[in-house]
Amino acid sequence: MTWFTRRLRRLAPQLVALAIILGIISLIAPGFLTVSVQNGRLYGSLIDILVRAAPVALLTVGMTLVIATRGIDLSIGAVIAICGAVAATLISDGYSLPVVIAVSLGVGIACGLWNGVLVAVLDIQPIIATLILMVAGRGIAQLITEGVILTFNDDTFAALGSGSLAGIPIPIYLWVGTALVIGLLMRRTALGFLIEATGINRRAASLAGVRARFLLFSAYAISGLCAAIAGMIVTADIRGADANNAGLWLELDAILAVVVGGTSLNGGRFSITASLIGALIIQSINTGILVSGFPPEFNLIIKAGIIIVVLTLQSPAIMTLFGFIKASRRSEKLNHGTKEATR
Amino acid sequence: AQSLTVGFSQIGSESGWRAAETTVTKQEAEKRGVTLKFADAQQKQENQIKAIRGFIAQGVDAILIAPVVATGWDAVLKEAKEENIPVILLDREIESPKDLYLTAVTSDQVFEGKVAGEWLAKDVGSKDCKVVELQGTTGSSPAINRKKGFEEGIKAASNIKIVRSQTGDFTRTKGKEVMESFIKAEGGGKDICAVYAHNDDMAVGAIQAIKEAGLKPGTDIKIVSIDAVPDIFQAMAKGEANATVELTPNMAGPAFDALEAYLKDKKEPPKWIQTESKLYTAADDPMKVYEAKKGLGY
Amino acid sequence: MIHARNLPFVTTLAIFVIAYGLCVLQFPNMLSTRVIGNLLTDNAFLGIAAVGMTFVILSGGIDLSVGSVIAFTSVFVAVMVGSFGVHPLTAFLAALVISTLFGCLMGAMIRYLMIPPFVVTLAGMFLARGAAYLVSTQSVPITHEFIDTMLGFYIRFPGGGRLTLLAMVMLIVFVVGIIVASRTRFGANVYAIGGNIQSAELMGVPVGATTIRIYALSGFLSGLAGIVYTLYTSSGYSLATVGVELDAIAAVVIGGTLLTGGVGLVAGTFIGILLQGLIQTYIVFDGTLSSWWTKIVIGILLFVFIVLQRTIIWYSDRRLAVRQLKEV
Amino acid sequence: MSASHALLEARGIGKSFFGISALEDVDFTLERGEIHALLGENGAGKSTLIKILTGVYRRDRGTIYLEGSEVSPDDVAAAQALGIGTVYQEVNLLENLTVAENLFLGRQPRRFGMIDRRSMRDRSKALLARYGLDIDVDALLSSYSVAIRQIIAIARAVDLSGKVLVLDEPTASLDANEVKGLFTVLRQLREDGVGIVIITHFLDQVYEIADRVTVLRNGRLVGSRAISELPRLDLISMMLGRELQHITRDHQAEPETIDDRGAPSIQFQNYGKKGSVAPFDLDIRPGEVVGIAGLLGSGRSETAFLLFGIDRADSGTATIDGKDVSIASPEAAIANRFGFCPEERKTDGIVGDLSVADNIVLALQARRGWMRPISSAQKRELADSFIKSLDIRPADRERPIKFLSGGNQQKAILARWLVTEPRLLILDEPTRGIDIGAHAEILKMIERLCSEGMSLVVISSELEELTAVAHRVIVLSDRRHVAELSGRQLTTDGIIRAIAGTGETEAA
Ligand SMILES: Nc1ncnc2c1ncn2[C@@H]1O[C@H](COP(=O)(O)OP(=O)(O)OP(=O)(O)O)[C@@H](O)[C@H]1O
Ligand SMILES: Nc1ncnc2c1ncn2[C@@H]1O[C@H](COP(=O)(O)OP(=O)(O)OP(=O)(O)O)[C@@H](O)[C@H]1O
Ligand SMILES: [Mg+2]
Ligand SMILES: [Mg+2]
Repeated sequence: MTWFTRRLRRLAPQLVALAIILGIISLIAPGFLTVSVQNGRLYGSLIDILVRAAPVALLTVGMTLVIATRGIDLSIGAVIAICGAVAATLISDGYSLPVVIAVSLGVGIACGLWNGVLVAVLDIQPIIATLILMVAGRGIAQLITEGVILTFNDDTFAALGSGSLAGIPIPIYLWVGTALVIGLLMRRTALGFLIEATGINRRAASLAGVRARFLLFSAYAISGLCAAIAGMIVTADIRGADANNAGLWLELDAILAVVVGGTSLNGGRFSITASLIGALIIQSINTGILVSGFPPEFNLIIKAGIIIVVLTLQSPAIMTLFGFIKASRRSEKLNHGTKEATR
Repeated sequence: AQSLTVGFSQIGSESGWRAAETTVTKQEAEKRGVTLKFADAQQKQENQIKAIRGFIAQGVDAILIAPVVATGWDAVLKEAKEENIPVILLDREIESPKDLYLTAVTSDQVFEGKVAGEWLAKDVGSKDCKVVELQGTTGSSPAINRKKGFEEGIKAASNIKIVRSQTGDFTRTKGKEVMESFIKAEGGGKDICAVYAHNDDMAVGAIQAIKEAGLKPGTDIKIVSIDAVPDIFQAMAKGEANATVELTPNMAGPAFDALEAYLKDKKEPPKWIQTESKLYTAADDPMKVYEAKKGLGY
Repeated sequence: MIHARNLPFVTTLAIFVIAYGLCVLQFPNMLSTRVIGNLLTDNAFLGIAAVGMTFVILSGGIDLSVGSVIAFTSVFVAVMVGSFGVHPLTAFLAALVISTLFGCLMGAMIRYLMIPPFVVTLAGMFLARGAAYLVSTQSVPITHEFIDTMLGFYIRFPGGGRLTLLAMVMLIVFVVGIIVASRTRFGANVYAIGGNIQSAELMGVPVGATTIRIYALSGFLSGLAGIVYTLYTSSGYSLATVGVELDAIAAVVIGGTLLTGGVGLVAGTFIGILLQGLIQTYIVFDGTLSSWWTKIVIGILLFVFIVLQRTIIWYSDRRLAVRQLKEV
Repeated sequence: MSASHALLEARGIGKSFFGISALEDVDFTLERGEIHALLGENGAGKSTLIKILTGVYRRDRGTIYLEGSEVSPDDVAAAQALGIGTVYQEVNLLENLTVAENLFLGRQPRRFGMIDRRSMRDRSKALLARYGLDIDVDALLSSYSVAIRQIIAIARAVDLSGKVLVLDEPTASLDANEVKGLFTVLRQLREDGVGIVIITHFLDQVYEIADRVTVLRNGRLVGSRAISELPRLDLISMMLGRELQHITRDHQAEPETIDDRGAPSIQFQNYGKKGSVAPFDLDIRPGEVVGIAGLLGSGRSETAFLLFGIDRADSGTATIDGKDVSIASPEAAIANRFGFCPEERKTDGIVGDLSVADNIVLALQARRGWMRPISSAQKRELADSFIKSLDIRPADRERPIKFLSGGNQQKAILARWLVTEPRLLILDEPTRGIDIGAHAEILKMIERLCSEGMSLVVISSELEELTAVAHRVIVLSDRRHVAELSGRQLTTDGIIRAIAGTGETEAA
């Protein structure tokens, strides 16, 4: 089996799900699929999806790695708020763009490293370790903005959120670019492989000389970095830092995206591409609901419904049914950790 | 008289307006030499109830509540009454027996919506007008009441129709995202004539969305919203917003007055002290209002 | 000698006692029976939900739907009683049935579709919240003499504190929970599955049935918590109890239960609940913290407790290990 | 029940995983009061057959009869209800439960519906007493050694097997006495008419206890014979489908004294850790095999943990080629070109979801660091060459290692270290669960490796194995090195005497 077909096989469920969802929406909301050019900028609901997906897509990249290490990062929503606040403050204090960006990214990485310390050194369970920053983080962000929505008028920075280059909105460059860089970093070096090994069996990996701590650190740091970029996009988008609402509950969407992408929460084998498609699926649902014109009371129940269907269709059980008619469900069950969907 | 200790259970700091209310309340308390015990409930009723119980246990002289929701206060208010600690409600009424609290200092949310609606009706006159509505958080009482009020306001004008209505969760981000999709859904926004946002933050988001779609907010699409936070006045000055209905953040002032009067010589205040819902338009020198307001910690 | 297994519990208990002592030193009022009564009443619904969460986490799973299910139950009951004039007891019963079935369903998906609990229950969280909106977006007050009598029933402590019915319900749930976890085959199976699901299956544990029962139990208790919450606020509101699942998880973990499953005590969760309640009470008594400092302080205290716990456990683990090796 | 029927009978059992056949048309018959050995190479399908008979896997084809009536247990609980008790190959107990809870999981004694802990404790003690085991049954299982866990698992299975008892490599981590204890229990059960299936790679044990043997090869039935009419060599060729050539070192031919064997290249001086192993001296020369013998729990693994930096030594020094080195972590050890095959394959060895190839290159990749990835071509080539040279089956480098049979996993872990070309390789129970064919191959390989100048430390409970391959044997007892044997002294009963503390023990 060639590399390409294997990739395709791996991504098929996600791609199909995405296609179906887009199809359904375009039935409900005609003109949903049309993409035009308005004042030198691609324009249309599909573009909106790609732009609006930026924050969750970025979070998804980091979350994929964290989950691959058998961890989870609940703090990234708060990290978005923190980095947004930092960026907004610096901008309104008149610092130059490079400084602002550098500092914000630095802060994001620092947040990630903090989580890394709790998880890798103090050995605190990831979900609770990151819960700490999730709770405190918004406080810190508000401390920075002193509780107000910190607005600024700096068009160069605002461009990160709403500008466009060669007709394509800048957020799209940012998340695609980040994903590419990190994806290559994972697969062109041995990082990805070692992270997977650590996630599957940390003790065995360390006995084979894998530096599990370093890997955990880098995973959480990258997660923080991605959150920082997302934070800047969100802030630039509304030309203001809304410490209380920026990235609120976004971590859940990110986790959902990763799982829809078929990476198991038990750690191990991961695919950033698949996770990103998962993110697009989530965002398509959100945007679709908006254009479809249902009353807001229905938003959640529709979202839940679709997600459940998608998850069911690509659940290991169903996959086995389709993929390996011969395979025995019992052996499946026994090797509970196994992720047919990911192979 | 030795200084009062007053507990203040605030909902949270979810919006600029909320932050301002907190600041003003603290300022008012300071002015009067009242020691204020502040508790932030992070948008959770259970936390507010815990806070109130906490205040009672400390034996404060009075309690201010900005209730997150209209229902479910009877039990804890009874406890306060038994300890005869007077309770004053800020910016929201509740569905409890009136004898459980001293008074409620609130605006009339339905009325706010009505003012906005009537302004729009007057402004567009007789020509047809498709309105898109940015609701507050689904189920929150301002969202419900401001929707109700606006619909009342435009009832008379059959030419005005609400064609789309989605929640923007009172936030700029969602306001912008929702507006974008409205524009797409309504043929590039050309046939939208006005946006009604349940708060200014969402309106600000919507304004950006409209600009990015290559339309002129304030002229191509009218913007009417509620709260009167500073940023909307900046927009108004630029002619990007048309009207906003003020919800004053100073609820504490009247509350403290009533309280002091009551404690001094048992003077029962009226059950409802209504704050005025003033309509601002481009006519009222937005920049001046902006300067006046931006100090208040919005 | 403290049994290795109870160590985290004892640790947490010690930490709680010390923390409470410190609080009292600063605010003598905090010793009042009133505060203690409040601690129990105000956290009743959270405590009940946390018991269910404990079982789920002990089995190596997690249930994020708790908060939404509480909200749904409260709205459901409120509408049944408030709008349709159904008798509260009937409404309660219906609510419990629904929430339990909901739990069963999630359990079945987890077991037979092999979708990880985190995700299934996350979807469940959206679903329940959405369902609550459908029932009613507005907050619905309840007034019913039966409910008033229930609320009217409490035991007064000297000093103004009171042990309300809600608090009693929570205490009962905890007692039952402790017994079920430590003294029944179901409880043993929960620990077994949490320890290692493959081994449990090879040792003949009915994994499927147990998994479904676990989530059914969690659903049931969430429902009960919802009812308690409804009584607590004598109303139903679809926006209520957002994020309560995280409070519950935190309480369970602070109580010394491992999220990886198989290790922990229901009693520990009780302390976890009290600890969180204590933090909030302290912040209210202090009354000077701004909105954001409130969040930060909560985070810091969480951090301090967890680190303290880890260090103590780590230290005494080593002592235990060394002793064992010596014994050989 | 009519005695005319066999106790347990399986006809035409077939099973395949993801299209790869693991069992084809296998018949198996177990009589009452018979001890039936199920033999075969690694990957032959023994465990799979067991798992099918006991309802863990669902068979693709075939029928199972218990006492003449067809049965189809579709999970372990059902099999237990039928009176079939099993100890699976990977000792499956729960470390987070106490010994008593493990023994009675699912069948706890109850009073008024509540678990009766006291009677559970008492019955547990009584149960373990049969195996001469007197331990705190309320302590967590995790606090006991592999060996003790094995016995507990057996005790549990025996206790709940009314009719049939199945043991998949029960003696893998037991020492001679414990095996003897186990066998007396088995004989007792045989008297009581219980049918016993036992899987093992120790042929001596087969001839000691079994009445019949059934042999599988590559998932097919080779034959089923009474042990009495089956000479050892025939049995071996039945299993392997070929002859086997043995190797043993002739110690008589070796030099008396160890001095004239070239200077030691790796030295540990009064190396130790409190609560783990008492300080010891250990010199290892290039091309030398140092064996470590001792009873279970004597601290052999601990010694290995120390040498490999898993446990930090708190006393003593390590020198390599005369230079002092600090071996504070596995990375440090690996940087010094050490390697370590752990005893507990499942938890410490394999990375289950990764492919065989990935598992083989893991250590090498770790040593090269994340910046210098091994190209997939390189990986493929390395993996294939070792799959071939170690005869890992199935020879499919992409298959997740957790789907390999126990023995083949062990070979893969060995390969993981061989690719790093270590100067010192530490093997903790290297041949545990390895079939005689592979056993011989591994011993051969040890030979070859040290002839190529690699030093080895081999921990083993099989004294024959040690005497066969080791130049010197360190004997441990109670976590201290009590003796060092070499040359003529290096015989099995020499070691036994040293362990027993009699015999002339000389410090190294
Ligand atoms: N769960 C599974 N999924 C896929 N393949 C499996 C599974 N279990 C076993 N196999 C394959 O079935 C074949 C037989 O394995 P089995 O464990 O029965 O061998 P075995 O005789 O027990 O060997 P050993 O003596 O090493 O234990 C092997 O090729 C193995 O790779
Ligand atoms: N992998 C391990 N990790 C931690 N502790 C272990 C491990 N293996 C054994 N122990 C502990 O060390 C003690 C000694 O048992 P251990 O197995 O190490 O002795 P041993 O001489 O290596 O015997 P064997 O290796 O044959 O089991 C046991 O009580 C056990 O608790
Ligand atoms: Mg086997
Ligand atoms: Mg050992």
